[in-house]
Amino acid sequence: MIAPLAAVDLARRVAADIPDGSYANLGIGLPTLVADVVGPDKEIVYHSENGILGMGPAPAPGTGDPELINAGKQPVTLLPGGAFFHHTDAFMMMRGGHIDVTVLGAFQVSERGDLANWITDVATMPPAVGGAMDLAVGAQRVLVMTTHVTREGRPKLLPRCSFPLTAAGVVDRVYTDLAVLDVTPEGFVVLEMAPGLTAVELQGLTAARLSFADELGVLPTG
Amino acid sequence: MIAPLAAVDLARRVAADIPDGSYANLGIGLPTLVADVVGPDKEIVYHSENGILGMGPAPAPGTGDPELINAGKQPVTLLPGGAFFHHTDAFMMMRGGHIDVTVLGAFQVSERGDLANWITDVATMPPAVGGAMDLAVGAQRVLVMTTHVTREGRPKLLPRCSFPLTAAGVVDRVYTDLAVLDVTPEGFVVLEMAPGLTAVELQGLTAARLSFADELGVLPTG
Amino acid sequence: MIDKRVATLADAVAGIGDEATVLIGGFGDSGVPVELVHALLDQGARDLTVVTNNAGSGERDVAALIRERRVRKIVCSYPRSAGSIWFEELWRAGEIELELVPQGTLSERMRAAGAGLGGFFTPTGADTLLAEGKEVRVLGGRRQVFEEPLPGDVALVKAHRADRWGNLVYRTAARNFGPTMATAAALTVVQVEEFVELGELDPEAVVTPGIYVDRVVAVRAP
Amino acid sequence: MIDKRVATLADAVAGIGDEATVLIGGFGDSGVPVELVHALLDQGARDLTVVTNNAGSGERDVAALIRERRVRKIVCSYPRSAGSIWFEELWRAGEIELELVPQGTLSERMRAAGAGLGGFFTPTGADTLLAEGKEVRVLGGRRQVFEEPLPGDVALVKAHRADRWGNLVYRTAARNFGPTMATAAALTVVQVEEFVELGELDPEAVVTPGIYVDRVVAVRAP
Repeated sequence: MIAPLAAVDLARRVAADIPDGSYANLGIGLPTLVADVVGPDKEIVYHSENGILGMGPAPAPGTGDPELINAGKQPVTLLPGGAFFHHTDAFMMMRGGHIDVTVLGAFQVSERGDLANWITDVATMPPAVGGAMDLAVGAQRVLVMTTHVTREGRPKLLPRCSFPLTAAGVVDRVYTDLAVLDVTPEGFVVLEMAPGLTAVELQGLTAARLSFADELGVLPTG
Repeated sequence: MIAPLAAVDLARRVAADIPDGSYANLGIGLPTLVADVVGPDKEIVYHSENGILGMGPAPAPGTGDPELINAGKQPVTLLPGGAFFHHTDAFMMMRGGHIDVTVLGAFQVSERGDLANWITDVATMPPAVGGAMDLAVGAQRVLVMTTHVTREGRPKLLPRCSFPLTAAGVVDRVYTDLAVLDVTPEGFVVLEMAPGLTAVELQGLTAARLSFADELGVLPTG
Repeated sequence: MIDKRVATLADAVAGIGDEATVLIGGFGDSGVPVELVHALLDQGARDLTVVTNNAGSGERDVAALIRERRVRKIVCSYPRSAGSIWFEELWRAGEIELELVPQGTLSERMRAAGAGLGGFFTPTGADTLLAEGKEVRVLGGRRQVFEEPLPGDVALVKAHRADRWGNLVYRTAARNFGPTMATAAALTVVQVEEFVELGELDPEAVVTPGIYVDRVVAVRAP
Repeated sequence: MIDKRVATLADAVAGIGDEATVLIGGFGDSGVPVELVHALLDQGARDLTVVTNNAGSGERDVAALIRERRVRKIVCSYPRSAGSIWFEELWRAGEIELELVPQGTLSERMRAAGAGLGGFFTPTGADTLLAEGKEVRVLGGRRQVFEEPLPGDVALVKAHRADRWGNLVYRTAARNFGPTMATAAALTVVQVEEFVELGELDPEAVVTPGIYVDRVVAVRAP
């Protein structure tokens, strides 16, 4: 029986790969969990595309500045050492390769590292991209954090993305609730799998052809 | 007998054409005289390409900040309301058309408004351009302040410049020690002349063909 | 004498014409010049092109402009958010044109207008739907898209404090697009929470120098 | 734990390699990181490409680097000034290469590197010697020159104060090229007059956020 990782366990696994001293931008949704589980031994400077470095956690209810929000439009705080700057400067950090690592959600990732995370239905919903393309193209390291398959059970890791791309060839590593995979010139290489999962089972839930590292790790839970 | 204007009179004449409330950049050399003769009835904000708006006069001897200098590397002060910014932002003001008026020196000006004011001898001296091209191209109004002829008596106002250009077709008006001339699609049009000078004499000192305004003014002196 | 302060919101938006391109600051509900937008609504200009990050929410500011059929076209990165019902309704009805631009490119295009550039190449958007019809060139080993400057006829910006020269400081993440939009418009109109005397703002900490500002109106914080 | 402070000038310039491209701040004698340049002189790297506005003066800083035959090429806007004798001597002897760039283009090219752009078009320099061999295109009705980004391996910058995250503030016109160069180099090394505690710098007034800074050394004002 397949036991996918809980979101918090997945967040912990991602957090373990973010080095102390990193400048990081966490995408909206699932990736924001990562900040909550980074240990106190690491000092990580969080960037927000609306002009913040050194972003801290949400303020206590009823306190805080209503205009001090993150990219997801949620209230946040500023840590000592933080700074404010304007939008063009904020995106200069992203586009100029100054953000060490970003963690993004995804609809689809291809074995070439193509990322699709901004739109699925071009016809009936107005498209909206925000800073997704800037971040995917500009960050030094692009980590994707996602469920391994869609709610309907369809694979998200594909030979090619069928949804419109956010950026081509940018994803470095994918963290799903079933596995950790590197994107390499030879396609996806599985580094770790959820406890109890077999290679055959994982391949069965993945449209792209998988390779497996010689020493396969087990994704930690609980 | 031809009596060229004194530099201070020329500066006064230029100053009279700079409207109250202007953002102005004065080139190195002769043009800096203009700031000294602007009347107290006008508030003009001086820009310096090394990152200053609201530049004030030189500090009293022995006072001032040695790093607070103007584009000519002379010590200056900052007026209340002034601001500091970095070089790229300073040139954004120049190149983006935000400087209302600049006053520049010139080696040569052509009847098409081409300006040559950065280099005369390409072979034996290392070339140096500074911000001359940025300013000539970017300022809303480019005023040239110069002697009418060179020290050797050669014309500076020409059908075409023989020295390397700073920028093509940018000069709006030329103030010399003999005349004020507009650059128009039909070439130089003389608006004012020094007292006692005749049109024939002025044309004799000018290589470009001159037109004359219907109501010719007299350049004020003293 | 320079005094950019105007007495009323109506004075602040006077003269904005039909078919104007209006840059409107703000990211979500942070830094939106709400009162200026409502003044523009009262003022009556129509067939506007609005450049702003989001398409408004609920019934106020940009959403109200859209609801009143005053916006012919919107240029933005993220029109779809909780409560952007008016935009979605008109978009579905084909009554509003949408130009979707990656957020960093949106900001950089306005900066290019402010800096007098003819355009730039960026990797953001290459190989995506948003680069369709655009020139793509390989530069520095990456596929890059040519993007044009995006100037405004008018910018509506919210800042925190201003002096009579129009120098501005902002507050926290409300800064966002304001400083860039101020550089990119022919007429920059700013609402601030309070006026201060000339010289009260720290010249090292002025964010938008007054050269970019045309009119400032005080609107008390609600 | 992030701590970018280093103890000595030697630590600050450690590891700079032969043939490095070194961006050096300063305009005239304002904002020059004199002690860092002398540390680089002691450190020994050679065949350098130096990007800096002026070519040094007298026997110190950039002039000393040139005198010691450590600079293969200089990229600048204004190499010729009173006292730039070493540059002029080597230039005449053909022992140093000069790439002359208009000052605003120099700064904008470094910003483009920092912002991850592939290049930009500017009217500055069109129809002049400095556009020879460059692509020219008519954009917005003006002839514009294509300019490439100008990145550095190292930037040497002088600022006023820093905290352990590397956040910087500058003093008056000494700011000049520092903030832009800090964004454009792989390794940014800063000398400051004093360190302050994290949180002491006003987050609204930080000029260079620490994300751009790698090493900071304190050098007392002389």
